[in-house]
Amino acid sequence: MAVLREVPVEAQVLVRGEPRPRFPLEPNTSAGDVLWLGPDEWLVLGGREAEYADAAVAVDVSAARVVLELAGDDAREVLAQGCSLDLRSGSFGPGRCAQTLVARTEAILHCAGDDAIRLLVRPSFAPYLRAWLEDAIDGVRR
Amino acid sequence: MLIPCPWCGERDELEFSYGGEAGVPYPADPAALTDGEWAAYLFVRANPKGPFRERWVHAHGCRRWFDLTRDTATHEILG
Amino acid sequence: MSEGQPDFLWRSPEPRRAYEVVIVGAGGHGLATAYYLAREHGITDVAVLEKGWLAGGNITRNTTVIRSNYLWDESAAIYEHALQLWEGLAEELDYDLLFDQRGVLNLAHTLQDVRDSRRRVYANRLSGIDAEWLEPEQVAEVCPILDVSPDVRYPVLGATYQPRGGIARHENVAWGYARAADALGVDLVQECEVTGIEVERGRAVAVRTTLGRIAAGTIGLVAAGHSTLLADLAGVRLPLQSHPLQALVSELYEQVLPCVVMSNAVHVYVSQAHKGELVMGAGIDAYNSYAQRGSFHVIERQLAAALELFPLFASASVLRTWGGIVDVSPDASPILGPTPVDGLYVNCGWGTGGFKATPASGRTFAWTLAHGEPHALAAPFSLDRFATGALVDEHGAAAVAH
Amino acid sequence: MRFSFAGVEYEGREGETLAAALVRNGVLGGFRSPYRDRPRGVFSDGEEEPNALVRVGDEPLARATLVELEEGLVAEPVAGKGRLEPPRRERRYDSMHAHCDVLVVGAGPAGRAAAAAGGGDVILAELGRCAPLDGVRVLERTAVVGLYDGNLAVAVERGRRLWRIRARRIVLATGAVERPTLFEDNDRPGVMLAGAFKRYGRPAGATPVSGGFTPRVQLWRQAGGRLRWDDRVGAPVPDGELRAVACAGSVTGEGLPDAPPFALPDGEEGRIFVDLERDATVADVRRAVAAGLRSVEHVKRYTTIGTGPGQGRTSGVLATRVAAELLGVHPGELGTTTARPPYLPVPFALLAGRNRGPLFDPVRVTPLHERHVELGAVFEDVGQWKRPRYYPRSGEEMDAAVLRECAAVRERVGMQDVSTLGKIDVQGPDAAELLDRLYTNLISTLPVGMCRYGVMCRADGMVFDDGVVMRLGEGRFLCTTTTGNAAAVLAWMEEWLQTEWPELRVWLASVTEQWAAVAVAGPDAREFLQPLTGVALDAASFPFMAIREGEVVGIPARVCRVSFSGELAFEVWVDGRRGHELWRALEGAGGATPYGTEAMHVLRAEKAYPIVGQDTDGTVTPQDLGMDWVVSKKKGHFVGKRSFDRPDTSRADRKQLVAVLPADPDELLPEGAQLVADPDVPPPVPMLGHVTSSYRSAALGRTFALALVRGGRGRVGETVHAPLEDRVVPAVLAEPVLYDPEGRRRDGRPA
Repeated sequence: MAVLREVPVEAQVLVRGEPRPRFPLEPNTSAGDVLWLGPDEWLVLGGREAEYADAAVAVDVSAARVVLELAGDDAREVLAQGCSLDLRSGSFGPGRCAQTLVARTEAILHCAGDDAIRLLVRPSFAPYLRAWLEDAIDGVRR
Repeated sequence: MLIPCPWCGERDELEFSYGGEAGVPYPADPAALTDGEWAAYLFVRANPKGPFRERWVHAHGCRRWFDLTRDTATHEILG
Repeated sequence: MSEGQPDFLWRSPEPRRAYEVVIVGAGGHGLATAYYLAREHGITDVAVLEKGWLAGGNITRNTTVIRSNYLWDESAAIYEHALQLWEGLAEELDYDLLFDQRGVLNLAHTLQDVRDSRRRVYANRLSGIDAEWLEPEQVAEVCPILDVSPDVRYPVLGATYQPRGGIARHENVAWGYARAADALGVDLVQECEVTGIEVERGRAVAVRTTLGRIAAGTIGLVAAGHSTLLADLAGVRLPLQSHPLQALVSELYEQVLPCVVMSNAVHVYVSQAHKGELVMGAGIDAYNSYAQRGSFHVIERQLAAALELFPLFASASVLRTWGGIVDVSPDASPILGPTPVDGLYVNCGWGTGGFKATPASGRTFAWTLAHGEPHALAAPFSLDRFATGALVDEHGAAAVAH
Repeated sequence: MRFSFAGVEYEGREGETLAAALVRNGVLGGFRSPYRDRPRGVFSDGEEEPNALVRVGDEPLARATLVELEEGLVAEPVAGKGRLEPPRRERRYDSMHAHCDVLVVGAGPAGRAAAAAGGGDVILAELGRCAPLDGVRVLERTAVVGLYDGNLAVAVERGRRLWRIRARRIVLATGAVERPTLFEDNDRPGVMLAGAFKRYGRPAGATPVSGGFTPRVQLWRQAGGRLRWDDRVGAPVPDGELRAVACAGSVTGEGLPDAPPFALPDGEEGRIFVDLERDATVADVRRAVAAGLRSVEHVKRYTTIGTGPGQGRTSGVLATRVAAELLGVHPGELGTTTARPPYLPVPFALLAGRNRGPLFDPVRVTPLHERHVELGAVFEDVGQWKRPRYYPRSGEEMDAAVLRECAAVRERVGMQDVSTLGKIDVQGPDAAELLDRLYTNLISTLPVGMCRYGVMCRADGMVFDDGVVMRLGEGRFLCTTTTGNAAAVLAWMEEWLQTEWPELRVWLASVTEQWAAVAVAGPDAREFLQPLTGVALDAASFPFMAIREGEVVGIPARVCRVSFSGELAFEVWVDGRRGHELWRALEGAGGATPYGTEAMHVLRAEKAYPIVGQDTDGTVTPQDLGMDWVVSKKKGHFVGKRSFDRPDTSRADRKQLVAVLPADPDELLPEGAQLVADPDVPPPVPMLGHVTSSYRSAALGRTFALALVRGGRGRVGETVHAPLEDRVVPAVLAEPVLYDPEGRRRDGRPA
């Protein structure tokens, strides 16, 4: 049964420009805590602006998103209620990430493990998204 | 529709915003244009029935703009 | 069930080789134009050419809302002229149009909605249009099934009300004009697609069609979503884009909705037809299209919004959805008048406002074709306003363009 | 199993439909026709049922042939029209997205064969019950109701779950539906389709009829497939091919029996029914043809055939054949009508899903929201945000609260949550160049550590947004936007950058929610804030429009000296996660009055600072707002500049922003009121403009308004009239800045 919780992430930094060593180059994938967001754009979970002073651009976005985690063997089914992405494990397995819509808000999805999907969402939308997902968990349970 | 983002692949149209006709550049020297020419830039765009080169942006995804050709009579995406 | 329909509607003549006036497009506006040309200007040497079947486009795909409470003076004037014509139209055409002035509510959900709405009411009243501002409890009196409680996501903060607004039966309107025009001698030619417009020394002289060349003294293009395709044939570029506009009807229910309700903020406009179906319009799809269909999520969004306003609709079911092709202009106002090609006139760009304008559109366009210069009510809607900047910006100002 | 129909109790069986149970109990009638009130009975055993409509529970219009019996089920016959009533129990609906390689619609022999053939992930959707199939995901009691672009199938499972299925390939094995035949009184109870008659066990007293079979081509048509008339089956069948949709089984016409020969029967044509749902007869079709109609679409509209709940499932082909016969043409020449979704009626509530009530639309809140709630704030919807409008004290009405909050800012100090302002990080060597092209004023001359007010226009020259631009470094800026426009402005900047000027080395990022921000405003702002921060706040160290970094109440902060009230003011920005802590500490320091958007609106209006979207409406230029100073004369071009030279945009008598002072200082003009020169002329009364903002002012001791008035700046001093519902209010036009026009309060309490 899916469980929703918030995962504390101390710092986040958005890095733009040329890719750096260990940054993922394939779209919609992650390498460790670095998420591909665009052809010249990455989000480093745990990273700090000062560490990327030599990048074209680095922006501290530590407070700009909260991280929710939906875990459990029916996590994908819960999420599929509000997300048009192909969430089958063959398409969205560990190491995949995607920016998309969940219900009526933007989110970055990150497959953190076989049965755990993280949702990075703007804090102002987080209460709404949590409520929506809790309702969806309830819906799948019935 | 499924819109092919050049970076993220096919995604549901809900993730995109539309930008109308592609290939209409901002005039190099707007001041040199007549009012009519300026109005044509501001307001007049092609509106064909059939293949149409148009702009989209993956607004809720990677935020990149791109062009594609779509048939406005059938919604088929031609590339 | 064919009660209420007349025993005879129109002939199906072969087109002649030349007409004084050729109107392209046998929708509501084209048919109305032909009728008023014949009726008010004595010009009966007229053909209306239709590529498909008569009244098969937007005239029977719209949600039949009629109102005149537009924001800008220029819009209010032409839509109010239409409403006054509507009030005598069934009698004039001797056709039951099921025109029903059950009133139109435009809901306000935010403080800015309230400002915009009251601005429109004050302007309408000065223009001589019946318009009222209603507080939420008054809204509930007009429409008891509307949820006006303050604890919903976007509470109803009030509404503008136009008692003279209402609905009519769309195909009866088109058929009424068609029958009357036919009776006055106008040739209604169906399955006759215009494939070219001949321009000689800056003047349009004929149309080429799938049924042959037809010479014309004056040509009026009245083709809604297909207007740019036709104008392109004469080298005239129009500032219009064609988009899907979807609508839907429910199954049939006993009457529950006493008026038309429109809500721009939550994207609903709904009325209940005489037969009992709820008729609802949805939003315009963002992309260009001639496919007469739109995207599913637009319908979903629409129904969610409807249930916020009308909890009673929870058990209603959608019977049919469809799409029209709306010709959207940069300022959400029509283009009505001459073009840079002599003898070639356009009447288009009505976007979502076309049905309610039908009588005034036809009448002022007929006047324009007959006199070779714009009717006073049509003059603000000239093509050259886009160059001067004198737009009549209905979406910029009121954002209530349906 | 007991059930009741029309008030009579019957015995039913597990797994039986209501229609089957009625027929088995000998009930062949029991229904009425909608318009002519003729007796009717169960006619079919499927979704095509035209007669047997019932109200069951909260469902106002169910087909008895699709209602599964339950113990104690209560059904009432319905004659065409349902009655909408408040639901007795709230049903929950949900939705599901699915992706597969093959979707098969229909689990008859052809459908099961197609599903069994595999080809990856396969979903098999069947309207009725369906046995499991190895390696196939079976959705039974699931109706595929719509096919949309991009191979999106929309399906309804058990009436309560909406599926959106993206399939690479779709196989339509939808079968065929039996057609009725034409004869006098062919609508009477007991007449039923031959297949149903057989499946109902040949009920005594019933009459089977069959006019052949009509392939269920609706989904094929929705997918854009063509049809051709098939003389053998006497109906249209799929023609040609589609890229990703195929038909299998009897929907193609193959395997269907030959249709019986068709001829118009003898008898009274007004009693030979073509469409049972519409009570439409051969006589109606004959009238339509006699009226001159030649197109099947016209005949359908004239007679209303095919517009009922069944959408012509049983009547459409019949009507075409009758019309063709009367017109003396081949039915294939008449064309076919379009099939539109949904294939079966879909409840509104199912389409709305869980996006209802509190989940209808996201509510966005700032990090300080909980505290605003505790303080008793009344909220205003601004886009999706909830913003405190005012903070009433016990027993206080809005007017009193707003006057109190305004007075606090003008006389002492107030604090406001301004976290909702959009914030865009703009970085790169060409950042200044990009902003010069997008704002009407010069940004590149802004020194590092300073900020500047800026306006953006659309290419048509009309004001689009405004905000403050901060220069944080040589190549680093932070632009603020209005609350409602944050996403639109970022999208606008990206569009220009990516599509017009990709050569510029600039990168944009939304940092709206990175920061929580509190404005501290009022003549005592410095005295209030100085003890809480190490940043020197005196005017010499911290000039107007400067930016300082430091700590406030121990939290790392960026402090900006910007003011939206004309008073000395500091905006304190901190990490969004510490916003609540900042606010509580400021509150705890004592002396600062929380104020909401309404007080902020009053204060800015006293200074004639416009609010985009309230004092502008998409038809207003910066010059119209009296802000010529924000339009650079030096820059070669910026977006919108060319439009200012158009004839209409350069007219002298455009509507311009001015102040309006009602003659009676207690008279509050309604926002939206129109202004006229002469209220006594009959309609249409020429209008000069309208009131955009209107307030009671504590500082002015009177009411005032802002208005957009034709040639307004040239009319200052003139009296105009606002005709209201019940009276006409005279008012004088004034220069727009009513409070402290010299700007003496900007640096604090004037000496």
